[in-house]
Amino acid sequence: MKTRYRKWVNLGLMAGLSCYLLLGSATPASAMHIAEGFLPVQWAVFWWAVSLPFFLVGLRSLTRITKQNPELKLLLALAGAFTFVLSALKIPSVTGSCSHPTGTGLGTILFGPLTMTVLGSLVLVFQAVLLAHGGITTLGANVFSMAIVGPLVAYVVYKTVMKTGKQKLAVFLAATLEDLLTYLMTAVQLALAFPAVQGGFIASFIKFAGIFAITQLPLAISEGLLTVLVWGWLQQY
Amino acid sequence: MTLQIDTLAYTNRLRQLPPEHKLLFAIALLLLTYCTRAPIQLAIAVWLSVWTVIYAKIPAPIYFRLLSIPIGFWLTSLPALIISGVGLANLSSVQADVWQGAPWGSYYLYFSHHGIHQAGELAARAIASTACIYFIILTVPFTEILDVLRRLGCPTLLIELLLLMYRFIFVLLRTASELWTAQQSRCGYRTWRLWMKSLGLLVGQLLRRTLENYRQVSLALESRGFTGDFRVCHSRRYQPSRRYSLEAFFGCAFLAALAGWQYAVGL
Amino acid sequence: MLLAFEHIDYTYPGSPQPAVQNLTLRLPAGKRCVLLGHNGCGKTTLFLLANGLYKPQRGVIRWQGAPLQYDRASLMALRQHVGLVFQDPEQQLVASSVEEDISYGLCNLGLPDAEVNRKVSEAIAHFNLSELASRPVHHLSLGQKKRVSLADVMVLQPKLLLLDEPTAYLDRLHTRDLMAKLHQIQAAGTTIALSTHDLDLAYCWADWIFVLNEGQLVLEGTPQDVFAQRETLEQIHLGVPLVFDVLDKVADALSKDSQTTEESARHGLPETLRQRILDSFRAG
Amino acid sequence: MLLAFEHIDYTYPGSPQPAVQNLTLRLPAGKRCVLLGHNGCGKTTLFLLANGLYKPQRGVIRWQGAPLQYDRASLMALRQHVGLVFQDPEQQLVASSVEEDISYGLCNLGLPDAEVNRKVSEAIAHFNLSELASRPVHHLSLGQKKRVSLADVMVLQPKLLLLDEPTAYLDRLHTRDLMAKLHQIQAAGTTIALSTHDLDLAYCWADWIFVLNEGQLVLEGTPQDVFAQRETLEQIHLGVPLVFDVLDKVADALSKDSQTTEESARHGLPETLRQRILDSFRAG
Repeated sequence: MKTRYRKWVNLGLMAGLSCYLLLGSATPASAMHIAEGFLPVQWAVFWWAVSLPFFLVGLRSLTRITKQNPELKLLLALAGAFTFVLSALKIPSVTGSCSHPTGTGLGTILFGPLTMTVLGSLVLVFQAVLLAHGGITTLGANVFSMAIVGPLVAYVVYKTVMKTGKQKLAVFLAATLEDLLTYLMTAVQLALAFPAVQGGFIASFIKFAGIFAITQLPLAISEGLLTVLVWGWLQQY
Repeated sequence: MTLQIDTLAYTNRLRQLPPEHKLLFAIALLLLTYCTRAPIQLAIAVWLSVWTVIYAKIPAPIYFRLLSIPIGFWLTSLPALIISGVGLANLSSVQADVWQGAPWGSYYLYFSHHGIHQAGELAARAIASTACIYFIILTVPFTEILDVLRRLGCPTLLIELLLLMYRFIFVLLRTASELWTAQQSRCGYRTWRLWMKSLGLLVGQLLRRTLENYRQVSLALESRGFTGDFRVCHSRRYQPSRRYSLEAFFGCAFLAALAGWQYAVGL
Repeated sequence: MLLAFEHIDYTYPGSPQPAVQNLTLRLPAGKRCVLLGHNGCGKTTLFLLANGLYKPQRGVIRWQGAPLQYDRASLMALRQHVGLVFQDPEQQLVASSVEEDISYGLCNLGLPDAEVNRKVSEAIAHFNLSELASRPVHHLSLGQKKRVSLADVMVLQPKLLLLDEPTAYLDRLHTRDLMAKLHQIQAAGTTIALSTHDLDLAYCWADWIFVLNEGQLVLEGTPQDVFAQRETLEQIHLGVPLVFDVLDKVADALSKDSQTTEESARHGLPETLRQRILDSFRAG
Repeated sequence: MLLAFEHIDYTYPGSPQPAVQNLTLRLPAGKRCVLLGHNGCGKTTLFLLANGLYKPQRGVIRWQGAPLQYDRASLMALRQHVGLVFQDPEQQLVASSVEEDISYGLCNLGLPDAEVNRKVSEAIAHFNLSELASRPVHHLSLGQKKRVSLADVMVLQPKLLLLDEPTAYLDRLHTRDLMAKLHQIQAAGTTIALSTHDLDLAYCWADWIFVLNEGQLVLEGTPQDVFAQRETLEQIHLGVPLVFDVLDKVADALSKDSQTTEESARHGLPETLRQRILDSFRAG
């Protein structure tokens, strides 16, 4: 009786795993966006509360700039639309599967981190509304990882490595590390919301980060390379 | 290139309802989702799916394909939620939480009761709240959401940026998809290397066009008397429907009462 | 004179040669004017100058006799009187729905909402856009976008309407509709100037033609007079409208044809007949 | 038959009506084919289908008798044989310099660098692009861009060359150059099919004309046969080439003109003469 039960469990596990791999590989596109309804209410509110000040500071500084030069609004909107379209392109990851770049790395190098916080947040709104990636309750958390941490990392890395004069390396590292830190941040957010019974936040973080590493690590390298290619093109132009 | 969700938002059967009604309805249900537990959440998901698929006539295959996005995310995070590991020495401390498990080196890996319970709860909440958001994005065009935000007194710059971005997204998306098609026709994207090279060219061109567009559009705006603000007007020609309002109102009231009863009896 | 350019020079920053050079050109009121020339001959620059979007490096532009002022208030006033429809409607349409886009120019004038809405709905009715009114701009076809961009400008009731290559990429059906609409607008009292390199269109529609080449005015006059200057037009590789070509071939063939009578053989095609045929194409 | 469409249906995602509906059309080898129709009649869709960029929802497309396969390798092979020049060169030109852009397709085939360079410099010489070779693409004029986009595709030596509205928006000089180049390409053994809504162009250049309307084939045949169907063409608002119009008017005028002789009055314009004039335009 016991062995029979085991067999069923094993069979179920196998079926579950193949189903998991099938569906999981089909939708890595939005793996970076925490989906709608995923965060418990207290965490959803918490991340909104954390992100909002950053966003408002960014918006205020942009308001000030655009008061002096209203035409900049056009440029900002175009930059935002550009980032959105970038994130809707299909990029092959080195493992062969396809995903979407975040575009934040390139955006930050081109437009600066504070601007990117505002534009990145708006891009996330459009991704939620036009592509159904991410969501409104989880917008705060996504904004924090993708439009605050991401650009900040990209900016710091770019500025630091640029001091050595290796421009291509700076661009590559900025885009790659931005991607990696963004997904680690997502893992942190999920681990905080769902700590393990045994081992708590740390154990949970290792599990989430491990899972996302499968899809995100190759993607981060691809995005880094792509950003270098685009950068090379721009230099030529 | 068009975005399917955007196109549906303009062509669905509930388009003529006032956007405030639809937004209020979906937000009320979203709040309710967050205050209740699985059974009511699932009821909300089913009821809203009926609204979206049957009343708004959103094609079911599209709707369910969209639903696979949160489900995919849920599946991706599932192992992290339900599988736990513990040192063999500490096995006794988690004995109550173990459903099935096996030793692995000096560790013991197991399916956690708590985790499975949590994953189940999460699935119900995610599906219900996704249904709420999908109802909004599939039946309310973005321009109308923007109009509501405008009247709620959102910061002007935010509204203006959203308005312009929305327009430019489609301009640039078209450019990108045209370039993509032309590259395909010249055998691009064949291997990983060529894919990266082609994509690099595409993004570079896209950026150049974006800047060119900026120059041209700013001339056109000047010529139309740009004052520094982007203000537009539109007449409101919505037709509220008593039948839908009644269903929404009584449905919400019933679900809220159910939730209240659940709390009262302490389920 | 409604609008006059006097000895205008304009060179784009960073460009080695001038886009417009010592150009003197007067747009008469109430006429259907056509600026004819190759791509890059300075037509677009001229329109941007006329709208006060560029400032000439030399020379004066006069609107109803008074030289243009380049302060904000004067420019606003000028742009209310001089409407400009750009070649690519993608660049002109900024709002997301047709109705909102038409309202944009009116909102810029600071009119109250009620009046804006009234004017917008008039324009929508006038340009047959009722079906499209609440549609997003990105769902329209090129012909529809062109129609919206014309409505955008006409809703401000300009005295002079400038159109940069209005028929570019349009097919014959849409071109005909557009030209009919322009006829109607002109009949209602708006002066129109459009640029094109379509000789047949210019011949069919214009009252007065300006031929530009490399930033300079080469010829001006009535279509009949301008297209009589075959040699000049061939020199700048512009040629003459196809109707002229066909008629010349007919005359040629008739005069060679031994079967026809003495008279035909002498004249090829009688002048009065030729005129009558040419005129018959001017109606449309 | 080089390429055959059999009962093809194609509807764009999200669009209420089909772009191409139950279309059967065969492109004969070695001919100069023209697809004629308004904007939105399905011409572009047809070309994208022919290039394997879209997959028909119903029906079969055959290349030299064999149905198209949609796996990666077959598509690559197909696209080497069927070259597609897009309407807007802006859509096609991706690299930053002319030379690089011409090499893009060759590099994608995985040819060795030496061969790529050899072929590119041949193409540059052949298309008179030597002066432009190292110029950035965005500094070229429209006519030059069109020439580059043609070279882009011809460098792959396709058997069938598809051109989507190649003369759209070109001025007359550039149109003439382009058509001369196409004559040359066809003479060298490449079958050409181009789409246009320019009736005069179709009449001058085509061996075989297909008339499309609302995604369906309305007429096909030699230019003489097709344009004899005046009524059908008027019904779909396409009309006939200007030459036909002018000749009809001439005949009309001649027969009404009391000054002319008996014979002219009876016949208007003698049939042989009419034919001769019509043919004189076909030379190109």
